[in-house]
Order: sequence, then structure tokens, then C-alpha cells
Amino acid sequence: MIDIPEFIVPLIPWIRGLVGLSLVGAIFLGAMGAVWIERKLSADIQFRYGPSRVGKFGLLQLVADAIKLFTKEDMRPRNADRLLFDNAPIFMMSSVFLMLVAIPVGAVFINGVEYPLAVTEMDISVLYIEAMSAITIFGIFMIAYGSNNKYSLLGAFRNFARMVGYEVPLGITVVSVGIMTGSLNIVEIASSQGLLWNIFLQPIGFIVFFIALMADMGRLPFDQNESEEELVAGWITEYTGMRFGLGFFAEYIHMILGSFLVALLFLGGWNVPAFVANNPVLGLIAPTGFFLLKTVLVLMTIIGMRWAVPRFRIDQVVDLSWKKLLPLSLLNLVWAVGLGLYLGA
Amino acid sequence: MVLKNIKYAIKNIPKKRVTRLCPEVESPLSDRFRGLQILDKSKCIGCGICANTCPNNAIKIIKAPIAPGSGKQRWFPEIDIGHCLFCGLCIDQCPKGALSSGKEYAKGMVKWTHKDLLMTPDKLAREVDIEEGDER
Amino acid sequence: MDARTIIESLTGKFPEAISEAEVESPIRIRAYVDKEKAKEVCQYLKDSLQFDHLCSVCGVDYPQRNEQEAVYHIASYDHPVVLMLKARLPRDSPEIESIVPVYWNANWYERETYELFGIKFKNHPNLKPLVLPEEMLGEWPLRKDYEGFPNKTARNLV
Amino acid sequence: MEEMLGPNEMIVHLGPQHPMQPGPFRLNLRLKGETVMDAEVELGFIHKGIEKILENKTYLQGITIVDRICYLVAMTNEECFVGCTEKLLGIEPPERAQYIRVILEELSRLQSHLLGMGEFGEFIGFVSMFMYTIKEREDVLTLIDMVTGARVTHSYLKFGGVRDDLPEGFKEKALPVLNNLKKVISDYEELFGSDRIYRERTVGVGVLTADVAKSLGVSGPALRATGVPFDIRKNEPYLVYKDLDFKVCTETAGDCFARVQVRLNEMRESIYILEQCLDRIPNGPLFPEGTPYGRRTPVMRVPAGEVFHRVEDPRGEMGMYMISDGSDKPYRVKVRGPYFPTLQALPPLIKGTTVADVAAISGSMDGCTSEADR
Repeated sequence: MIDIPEFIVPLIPWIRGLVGLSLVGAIFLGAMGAVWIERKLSADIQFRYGPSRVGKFGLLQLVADAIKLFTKEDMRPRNADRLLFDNAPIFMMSSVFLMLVAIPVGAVFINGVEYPLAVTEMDISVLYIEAMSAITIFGIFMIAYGSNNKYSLLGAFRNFARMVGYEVPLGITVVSVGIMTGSLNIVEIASSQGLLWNIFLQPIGFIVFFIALMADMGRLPFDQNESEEELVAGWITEYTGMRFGLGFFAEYIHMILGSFLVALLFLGGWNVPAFVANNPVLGLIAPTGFFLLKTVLVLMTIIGMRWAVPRFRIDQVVDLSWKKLLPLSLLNLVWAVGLGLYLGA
Repeated sequence: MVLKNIKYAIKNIPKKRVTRLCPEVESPLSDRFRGLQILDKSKCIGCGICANTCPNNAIKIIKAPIAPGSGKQRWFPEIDIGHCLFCGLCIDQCPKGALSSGKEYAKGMVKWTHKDLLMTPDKLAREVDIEEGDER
Repeated sequence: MDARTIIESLTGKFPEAISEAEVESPIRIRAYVDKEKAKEVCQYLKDSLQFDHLCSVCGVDYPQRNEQEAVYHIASYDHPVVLMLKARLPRDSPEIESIVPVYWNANWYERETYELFGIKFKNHPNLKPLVLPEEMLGEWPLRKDYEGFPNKTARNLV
Repeated sequence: MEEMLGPNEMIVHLGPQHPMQPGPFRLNLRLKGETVMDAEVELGFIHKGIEKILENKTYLQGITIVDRICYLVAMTNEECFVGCTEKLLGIEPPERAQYIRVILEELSRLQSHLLGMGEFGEFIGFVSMFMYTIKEREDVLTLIDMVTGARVTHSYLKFGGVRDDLPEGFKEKALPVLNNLKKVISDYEELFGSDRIYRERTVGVGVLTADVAKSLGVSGPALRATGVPFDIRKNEPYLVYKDLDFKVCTETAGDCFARVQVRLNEMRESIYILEQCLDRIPNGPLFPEGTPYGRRTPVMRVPAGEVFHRVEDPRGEMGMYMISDGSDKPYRVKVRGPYFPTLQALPPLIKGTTVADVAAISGSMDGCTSEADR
């Protein structure tokens, strides 16, 4: 048992928030790591070496890339809408950060009491995250409309169609998890799972959620918005330098957040057996470590998918969403209600 | 389903890499690789068949000393390597077998100007350093 | 189908239009066609003699004879005989009826022949340069008396 | 095209530089949303004037120039050019040289199909497919390199024969590569056949029927995928193809899936041909005896005449029409490339499809703009 001085107890939410905030800053490093993982994994799949020059195993390649992006000329097409064109990447980035404040990035157990590391804790954080995630589409449309390019516009339209199709099953699966738990607070959902993860309780829900999430993030079987062979670079065609970098990073951070969501909602979050949680030292590290490990595994799965499968056509994507995933997610909702009633009783 | 594809991709991960780390590991060349030509000055008779054969007119016949430092001059081919296709016709058509293929494909050919790419008979005979003035 | 029967059928059908028909080998035959009748002959070849595959259309320039030839290579998907059909055209105003209505893929071949040789294909749906820029129209680079080669096509950079 | 622009329509130019293209050409699409209402191809971005250049080079120099018509199939281009000249000269290479030529042409067919399939995979978003095939292609290129001394532009054939004999131990080195290829071809077939996304992207996309394909003048795998067994190697055998046992691979569907399937099967047939050749190749001279032709080509005056020679290129029917006036340079050479009519057939084929299918259809044709432009 650690004795916590009396005067610190009221400050605990603040400390927790500050630690969470610093982890939010670290998410930038996480995005760099994601890019590195992507490059190395794709190289492994394709019998290549991947980045190997800058730093050990090419770990600093992303730093070099960032320097390159910062020093590049900031170009703007002649007929671009300046206001939209300049601010859209910032808008995208901010929407990602808004998402980030509600997502806990781990938890510490002090004296067996759980303190989640989130910047803020709200009662409807799952809905809030969903909403903020949907906002990125405005950033994408700002980019596409502002850059006055037909490829960008086509890419953004595809993104719209996909987003509209996939937010629905995504929302329904999230709500069905919430119904079963009896709360829409993501911290509560995560911690209430215990060792019986939601993936075992709602396997269909997990599959639907994972596919919808991939589509939401625009990873390969669903990356019609920037399909290189058709639209050159899709919505981001006209961007260079750090503006491109911001959009690029926003995408990767979005991906990391998606992995967080999967780990939190379906893979049991930071829950560890009680003896670990009660251990004064392990309780501080193990839950967060365990949670991040799961996140990285999910991230690698998402990344690996990109290099192993072909891309859908946009009408097939929309088909898949409305004709397959939506009925499945509704089925899962019914199942979750029933299961929730049964477990609750 | 897509699972087979994913399985195939995962199975590839431990396999051996086929690419090379380029400047450190040189690419393997076949025995018949056609690189920078080598001139055997003792065999060359300066007939000019190579110059007539060259599809890109990269070969000129010029007067050059028969050995380094020698005052005696004879006719030898001079190849503008910037125009050379490395097709090997000059080598095949040479009646005396004076030309042959070397293995150099980058060495001696990294120069600032096209003018420096002119391979004089001394250079072709490897009497002088062909790497002189290379940009690395 | 035999090369001999093809020739006989062709000369029997168009006694005036087809001249100098000869069998070069069992799979190659060659004939001159009157330029007015080229399209009709092609139509007949396609409909009756199974010549349903146009290999190519090209021009040949003969400044000494002061004429140009439009050469059609017509083959078949069923038998290996290739018919080399030539039409003599005057060099100063080469004009011939387009065969696009018969063979759809003659379209680009005729456009190419037009821009390179100046052979005008009448009633062609879209006779404009294909591989050359618009401003080079009228230079007819593949004619033998073209002065621009190699100075206009490739410049020696040394 | 602009004047036909209707409400809610826009024109998108794919090219001259675009990731979808096998080389620079411009594809103007009139789009309504994602649907292609109309399409138009503009050529000429890499027009090299090869036909004019050939008129100004001797026959021997011409061999190096025809290599550059399309770097992927340099060997078949050479075969066509050399075949034309040999017919005019009235010589025929001895049997061993013919076998060596067949071996190299089939190897080059293998590498071209491998690259074409990989590219197609990339065009539908299967990025790793390109790397899978290019890895296997590397082995084939090494074999070609071993014989010819160059990977893409070989300048290997000579009038009446080939430049060099097969190197020592070629068969022993080639057989493991071929066996490995057999295995990976089955792998690819399984990957393609089992993947649902792949099937959705290719089955029923860009369907050509036999009649339409014939009227469009298409040849090669694109035609054979519609069920027409048109193969110059069978219809009009050159070299020793008439002694070799192989079948013409056809499919009936005529869509992108069938085209790739035809390529896969053709690669199997090529391997089968190669195995036969390696078994049967006789010993003997590389050049016809009693003639001046040899590794060192004599000064040639080609008898006046004209000839049209066709060979089977990996992409279809490659033909050359050569006129000689008795001098040392050809009077006129017309190159009839297989991709020229295929590219011409692209606009009617993509009309009514979506932008994503444009990449799939154009990729499944396995193009080479360099050869269409010449």
C-alpha cells in the first residue's frame, strides 16, 4: 500500500489530466512510429529492406522526412481558394486532436484504484469521439474544394460516399457496446469489460466495427479517396511541404486513434488480473503497457492489410456498407440488447 | 476471401530479401556484360569499320600515340560514351578483334559535361586513369 | 482457304480494279487495286473471303516514279493468308477513299499515314494528326524528300 | 470534346503523366460523376520516328534500333526485323540458332507477362503484387542476361543466326528457375482466384466479345481471352514453333479476369516450350554454313523486294513490312505493333464504366505506349 498524502487527493484528476496531455503530445511520436512500422512491414512483405540509412534500422527516417517537409517550398495552385487551401490541413489536425482529448491512453492502478489517463472524462465520450471523427470529412472537402483540382474533387466525393455509408454501422456497433455496458463513457466501457472482452461477447460487432473503422480511416481496401492509380493522390494531390505533412500525419494519428478505439471497446482496454493491479509497482506500468501492446498489434494488422489486398471500387464499398454491414450491425444490436439483459439479470 | 492473400503476405515476411543496399553491394554482372569498351592498341589497324558500324555515330577515328609517351602516332577509335548504346556492334564487327567489352558501367562515366565523356584511345586502352574527374 | 482461290475469286469479282495479282508464297499474296475501288474490294474481302483482320495501313513514297502507294495488309483470324493490297496514288495530290467503314481499326492507321505521308483519306471520320504535333502538318516527314531529318527530329547535343 | 460537355459533367485528363499509364499518352475522359461518358486518346508524347530512323540506318544498325521500339519485348522486335531481312536475303538460320531464338523469345514472353501481371495488380490497388512478380521476373532477366549480355535491349540476334551460343551450364541454371516459376504461377492463380475483392474488381469488367474484339483489330491475350484461338506461332509458324508442342490458351469470358488468366496459362505454356527446347536443342553451327554470315556480319546489299513478316509478341501480333531497293539500307520499314490497335480500342471499351475501371481495363491490356507511338 502506498500512502497518498491527503492534500494530493483532490489534485489527482489534474495530475491524471496532465499525464494524459503529455501522452497526447507523444502521439506525434506514435504517428512517426506508425509510419516507420508501415514502411518496414511493407518492405518485409515485399522482400525489401525498407528504410535502413538514417539511424538504427532507419528509425530516424521520419525525422529526416519531417525536415524535408518543413523545408520544402510551399506551393499553391494558381486558382486555389486561399482561405480553404491554407487552413484545411490545420482544420483536419485539430479535429484529430479534439478526438484525442476524450480517448484514454492507459490507466494506472494506485492501491487497486483505477485512474485512467485521459485529458477529460465525459459521460458520452464515445459519441463525442464518433462526432469528432466524422468532422474530418469537412477538412477533406475543404482541401478538395480549395485546391481546385478535379482529382481532389473526385477523391473527396468518394470520401463522402464512403463516410456516409460507414458511419452508420460504426455508430450502431458502438452503441450496441454501450447498451450492453450501460454507459457511453469510454472509460467505463473499457474498465467494465474485466477479463471477458467484448470481442468474445460480440464477435459480429467486432468484425463490423473493424471493417467500418478501416473504411472510416481510408486504409487500403477502402482508400478510394486517394487511390493512386486512378486519382494520382486523390484529395491531397495539390499539397506540398508541411501542409501535405499535416494532412498525412492527421491520417496516421487517426489510424492510431482507431487502434485505441478497437483496443478500448473490444479488446478489454487496460484490464489486467487483480493481483497485477494490486501490485504497487506493476499496477503503475502493466495496465498501460498491456493496453499499448494491444494497440500496436491492432495497428500492425491495419497496416499489414494495406499491402496484402486489392482495392474495392467505390460503388462496391458503398454496397458492402449498406447491404452487408448495416444488417449485420443491426443484428448485433439485437444480440447486444439481449445479452445485456441476460447479463444484467 | 481475402484471407489467403493476407496469409501469403505474412508468409513472405521471414523470406530472404532480394534487393541490395546499392552503393555498398555491387550488382552482379553476367560474363557477357557489355560495359565500357577496351581497346587493344597492338591489334587495332585503324580501319574505321567500327566507326561505320556504330548506330549512333559515337565512334570517331583519330590520330593518337601508339603507347603512352611515344611520339609515334596511328589511327585509333575514339568513343563518345555519352552517345554509346552499348550494343556491341563495334566489337562484333572488328576484323582484328581489337575491341572487347569491359565491366565498367559507372566508373569513369560520371562527369559534369558531355565533353568529358569522350573516351580517347588512351582511356579505352586503359593507359590512363579513366576515373579522373569523376563526380562522386 | 487457299491463296490461289483467293486470288481467283478476287480477280473474278473485280476484273478491272485488281491488277498484277500474284501469289508470293502459300501465305502471302499481293495485288494492286484501283484507288477508286479500294473500299469496295475491302468490303468484298471482309464479307466473302474471311479477311476480317486489318494488320496495318501504311504509305510508301516513290519520288522517282512520282507516285505514292497506300499499302493495306489484310489478314484473317481464321486462315494464315495475308493479302498485301496496294493502291497507286499520284504524288502531288494523293487521295484515296477511307476504309474505316469496313475496318474499324483503320482509323488510327489512316491518321498516321496522313500525317506522315500526306495521303488524304476521303470521308475519314476524324482526319487529324495522331503522333505529330499540329504544326508539323504539311511537312510529311516520312516522304523521301523530307529535309528535316535528322536536324528537326534529333539534335546532336555535342 | 469540350463542346459536348453536358450539365454536371467534367473533363478529366489522365496523362500524359499518370500512375495508371504504361507510358505517356493522354486519356481525356468526359465524366458524369464517376461514370465515363466519353473517352479520347491522344498519342505522340514519345514519338521517336523509328520508321524514319530505320530508313537511314543500315540493316545491321537497325537491329539496335528496333530494340528500342518497346524495351519489354526487345527480343520479339528483333526477331521480326531480322526475320524480314532473312526472308529478303533468302537465308535461314540453322536449327540450333532457331532453338536459341525460341528459348530467348519465350523467356522474354515470361518476363513481359510477369511484369504485365504485376502492373495490373498495382492498378487495382494490390501494391505488393508488383513486387511479387518483379522478384520472379528478376530471375528470368538474369537468365536472359546470361545469354545476351544485356537485360532489356539485347542486340543479340544476327542475320542468319545469333551472336553467341548458350553459355556453359545454361540448362542447369534455367530449370530451377522454371520450376520455381511453375510454383509461383499456381500461387498467383490461387491468390487471384480466391480473393473476393480481386474477383469483384475484374470479373465482368471491360468485357470484350469475340466479334467486337475482331472488329476492333485486337490481338494477343486480349483477343484470346474472348475465345478466339489466334496465335501467330500456330497460324503462321516461324522458327521451330511448328515442331514444338504447345496449345493456344483461350478463355471465353473476355473480361479483365480472363485476360490475366490467359497470361497465366500462357506462362505455363512458355515454360513447357522452354523445357522442350532445352531437352531437344541440337548441337551444330550458329550460322548457316557456306554463307558469309557470321558473328561478324558482312557488308550487305539486300536484294530488292518486299516482305511482310509476323511474329507473336507477348502483347499480340507484331508485324513488319520491309521494302528493300537493293541498297544497304531498307527503303521503308513499317512497324505494326500489337498495342497500337489495342490502345485504339480503349475508348469504346471504357465508355460507360467508372474511373476505377479505367485503370483496371487499361492495365489488363498490358500496354506499352512506346511501341504504339514508335
